[in-house]
Amino acid sequence: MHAGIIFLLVIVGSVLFHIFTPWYWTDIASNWQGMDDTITLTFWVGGGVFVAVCLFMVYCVFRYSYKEGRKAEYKPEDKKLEKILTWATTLGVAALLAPGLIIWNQYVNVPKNAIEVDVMAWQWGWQYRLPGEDGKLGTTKVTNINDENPFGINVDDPFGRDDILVQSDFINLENNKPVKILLRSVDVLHNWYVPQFRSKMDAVPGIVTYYWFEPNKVGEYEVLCAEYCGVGHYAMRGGVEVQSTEDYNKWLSEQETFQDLIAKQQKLEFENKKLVKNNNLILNKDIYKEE
Amino acid sequence: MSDPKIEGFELEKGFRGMAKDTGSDQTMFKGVHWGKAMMWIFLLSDTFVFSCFLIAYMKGRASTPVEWPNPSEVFALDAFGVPVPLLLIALMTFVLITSSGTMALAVKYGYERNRKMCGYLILATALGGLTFVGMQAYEWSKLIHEGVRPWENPFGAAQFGSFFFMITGFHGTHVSIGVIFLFIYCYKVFAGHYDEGKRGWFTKMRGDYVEVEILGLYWHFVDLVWVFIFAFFYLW
Amino acid sequence: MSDEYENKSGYQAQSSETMTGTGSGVSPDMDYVRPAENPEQDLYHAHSFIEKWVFCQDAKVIGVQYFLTAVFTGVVGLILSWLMRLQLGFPGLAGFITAEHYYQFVTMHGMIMVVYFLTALFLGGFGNYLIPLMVGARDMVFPYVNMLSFWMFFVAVAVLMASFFVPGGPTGAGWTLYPPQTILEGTPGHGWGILLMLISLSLFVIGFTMGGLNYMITILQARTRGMTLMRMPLTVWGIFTATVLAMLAFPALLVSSIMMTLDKLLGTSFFMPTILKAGEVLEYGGGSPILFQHLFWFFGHPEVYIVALPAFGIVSDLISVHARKNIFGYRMMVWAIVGIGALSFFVWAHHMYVSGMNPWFGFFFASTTLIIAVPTAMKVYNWILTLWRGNIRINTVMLWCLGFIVTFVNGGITGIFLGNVSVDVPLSDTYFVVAHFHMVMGIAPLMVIMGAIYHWFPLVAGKMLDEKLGKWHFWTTFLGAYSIYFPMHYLGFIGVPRRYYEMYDSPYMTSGVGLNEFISTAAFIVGAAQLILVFNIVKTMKTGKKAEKNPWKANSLEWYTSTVPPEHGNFGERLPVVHRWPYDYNVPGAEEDYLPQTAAPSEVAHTEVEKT
Amino acid sequence: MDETNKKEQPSSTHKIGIYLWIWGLLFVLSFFSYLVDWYQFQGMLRWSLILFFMFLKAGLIMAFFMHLYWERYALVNVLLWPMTAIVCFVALMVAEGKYTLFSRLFYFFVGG
Repeated sequence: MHAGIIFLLVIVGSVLFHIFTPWYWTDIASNWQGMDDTITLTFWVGGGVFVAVCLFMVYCVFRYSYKEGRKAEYKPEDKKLEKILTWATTLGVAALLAPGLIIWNQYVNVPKNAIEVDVMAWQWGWQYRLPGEDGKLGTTKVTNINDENPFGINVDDPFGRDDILVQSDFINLENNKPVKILLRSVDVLHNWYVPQFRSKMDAVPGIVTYYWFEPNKVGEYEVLCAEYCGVGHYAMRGGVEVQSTEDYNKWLSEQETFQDLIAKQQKLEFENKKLVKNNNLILNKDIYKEE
Repeated sequence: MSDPKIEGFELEKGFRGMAKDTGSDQTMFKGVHWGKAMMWIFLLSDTFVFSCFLIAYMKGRASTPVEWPNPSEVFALDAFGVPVPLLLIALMTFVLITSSGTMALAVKYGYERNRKMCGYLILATALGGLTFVGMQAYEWSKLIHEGVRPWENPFGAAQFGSFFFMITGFHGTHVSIGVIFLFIYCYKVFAGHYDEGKRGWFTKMRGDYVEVEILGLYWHFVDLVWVFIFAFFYLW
Repeated sequence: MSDEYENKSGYQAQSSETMTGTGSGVSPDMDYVRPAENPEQDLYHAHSFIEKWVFCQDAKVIGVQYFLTAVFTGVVGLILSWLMRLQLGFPGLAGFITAEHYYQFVTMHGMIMVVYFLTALFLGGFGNYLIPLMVGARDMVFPYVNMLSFWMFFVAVAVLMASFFVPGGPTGAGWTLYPPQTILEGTPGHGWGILLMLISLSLFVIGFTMGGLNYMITILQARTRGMTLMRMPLTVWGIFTATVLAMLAFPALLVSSIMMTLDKLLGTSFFMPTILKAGEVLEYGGGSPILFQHLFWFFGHPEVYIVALPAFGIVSDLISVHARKNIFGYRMMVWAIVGIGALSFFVWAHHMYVSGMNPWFGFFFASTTLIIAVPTAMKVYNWILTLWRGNIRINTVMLWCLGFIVTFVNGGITGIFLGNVSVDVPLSDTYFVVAHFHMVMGIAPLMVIMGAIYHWFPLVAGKMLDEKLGKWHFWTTFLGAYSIYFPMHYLGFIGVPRRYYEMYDSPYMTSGVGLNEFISTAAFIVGAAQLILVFNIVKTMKTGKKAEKNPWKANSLEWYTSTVPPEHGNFGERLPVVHRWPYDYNVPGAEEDYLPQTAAPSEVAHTEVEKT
Repeated sequence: MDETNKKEQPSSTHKIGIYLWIWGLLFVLSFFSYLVDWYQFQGMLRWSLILFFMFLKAGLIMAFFMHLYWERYALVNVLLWPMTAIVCFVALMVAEGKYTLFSRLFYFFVGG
């Protein structure tokens, strides 16, 4: 008898836990409300089945626990009942699957006006690249990456010249504007994941993967790596700030482009050379003096 | 083989027979020796091994932007001063099919309890297998000499060498194991172990000519795999 | 040599006899069972201690050997999980758990529990012990190969354990061993550790293939007279289907292990693209990490069912015996097992929805995955319908079964979340996943294992385990485990990613700290509670009640052996002849509330038996 | 008791002719598939020819050398149905391979 009561308490406790839990999902800050809704739907249907099945089990424990001499029913099969249950389950499952597939269809089809953001991951950090005025990102190559070209951009690619480079693990996004995240990794698997945006995808070395979302709440969010990437996995954090259009544009204009970077480096190089020349001159003068 | 006779059980043909066999007691594969059934299931499992290798190869080759070496040129061999594409491979195929044929005949003679024919044919099969392994060793050394390594090759995509050595190596291992067993079985046939039902050294099971068929299944399987490797690796 | 085979007390060759049982007043024709197809199997009887207990060819001893070895690895896995929970619940408390160590614990815990503990325990342990007994065979069909299978497994375990002691320690790549990080610097144990892991896995596969061939052929080709496939206990069906899956899925693991070993040792680039590490380009290029994931999950998903299907089968038998009622919808149960097994080869990439594979695969795999939910749900319905209108003994065994139903339904339903592609996106790689698979393929099968131990202990050891201790064991384990994994789902909702050594002060986790401490505490208690079982076994072996023959009044053949515990050869002189399915409980008109599978039709002509 | 004595030998073995026929056929088919390379057929023609000869050869070996043609359907079906899993795997990996190649050509220059 006590067994039935404890099982009953477990079921009731589970339901109460779900209702009163202080731990539930972090507030959503993107367009993927549909995912949350499907989860809620699955929760209702699945939770209902769970409660029903377990309550029925508890009922059986109460009602049919062992009595000497009681005859159990002898009925090997009940075709009709089995058929009803099969079809009911199939329908239920189909009802859960349909919204899932519809939302997946939205997830893999990126809106035309989405801004591409190249997220580059390595052990253990992030950096970002935005398209410049031409609205297109240049092609890249891992072997091109060096101190002068931290993103490995193809120097001959005209689209790459005006790319905006954000050499920091913190990036800003424009509110209410769809973003296509293009993920790239130079070493191992990573995953650019912001719980509030609900969406994620692995960054796989050797290919470029993508997903999209539309942030719809201004604020700062933490970026987590969601695919195990070695011993520093847990420390591979970043940040994202969703801003209003004005703030975003202001921020954008302060960022340097690939062209700027090259120019800066050329200038640096030039100045280095000049410095050496001057030094030599000074040195020479000194030598003259001594003579 | 042809349908066995089972006391008190009438065998039917086709899918009806399948349903009846499956629904019957004691055995599902009527008249199939335990060892033979085991070999078949093992080969099924091994098929999945080779399939996974070939699928990996296909995926690797399909997704490389670097040019894949042309097997027709890589595996060409000079015959009388003229490069003949895939000459060695054609010879290897020829040898392996020959050995497969002799094995099939060995099984047949085994069941007819023709000890001599069976023994000689197994010996021929073993020698064929040995020739095959030898030719493969030659092919490997030739490619290694030309600079092909598991991690690189002078002709193009590095994966070419990786997959080539891995898949032919794995197949070659199968052939080598088969050759060893062929020699053992050849000895056992000639020594008459299968005629008198002598117990095996390892498993202590009684000898029977069905073991020749079991080994035959393995050997044909090795040939079968080669058919696929030939098509996908050398002709693609 | 031949004297070793002298048939013990001269077993009767089955084929000489065609008739069994002579019913009173009923025509004996109705009991006719056709003669045996298989000749009497010769058995190699042991002559020395070593042959009897070490290099033994008796499937029952091999089963116990498998069982004990698997339990040993399981204990190692349990201790690792304690260490992990110590770090997660109380970070910094145990200073020796560095991030490297933590990831090594995670990896070894996962691999040990899934492959070396659960797979070996269900198939190697229960499979070896029960298959020959339940189908009415003298032994496995190839006892020698069976012995090799165990020793190969033993070597695999030894190699795995050796990796704890090599330089760099065991691999810390996560049990999925995803390249490229698995074999690169930055992952603990990327040198010796991963090599030993791959070697150990390959040995395991080879060893398992030998055992699996035995299980399959024994079930297909060595059943006793009258034992049709549709009269086999569901335990055998579960183990059989799981074995088929293993034979077809382990090749993918073998292949991926071999390829990764080559990547590591020879520098091939099967799974390795161009990689920039610490400013240097490594000598890899052109490979595809996702290919590994496909191969791995082509093994990995069937592997889930390799663990689950035997549990399904065993629990069906336990429920039926202890509810004193026939299993409801036997045929449906069988087809569900077979259907789940077949479908499991078409769903693997639902582990990879966010892996960056071709996004269009999502539609295909979500559909196939959710189709599996239907046969699985049917099994659940049939279990509870078996309880319905039964006469349920609420003993320890039944409690474990009820615990299984609760945890399995819970875990199965969270599976619908994760299988449904777009719902999986926010939840994948979070603690929701961890909670889900622990509930459904950790705790639920464990409940079945425990129930099976209490159920079959009288058969194996000849003594009854203590009921009172058993109930304490059950309630601490069940309530503890449930309170570990049920709340853990909610950590996943918050968005806490899995495989995090530490969350720092991340805003997602500040609210979950208390929860984590609670979960850890529960985990320590549940782990320690297993000592109750150890104590129970020790106590029972010393002072326990001697088990009578067939103490549970069950129908299946393993309880109808010549002696308890069964001797080598299982059934004495004559193999049993089977006339019915093993679930005839409470048949109207029968004197007892059970009818053994061997009861001949003429003996039960006066009852209302429906199903044979 | 005694396996060897009890075991029934197959009542009839096959005529040697059938083996020789298949043997010859295998040589001819191998020669044909070799010719596919010799004449350097390309594109779909090459593929279909390769696959055609391959499956024909594999089928002949399995059916006659491995005696599957004479085996009972129960065994044949058990052996052939699992191949659907392989076929599914192959089909999906073709799609995956193409997707990877597309990604590499589109986003990287000269491969990844």
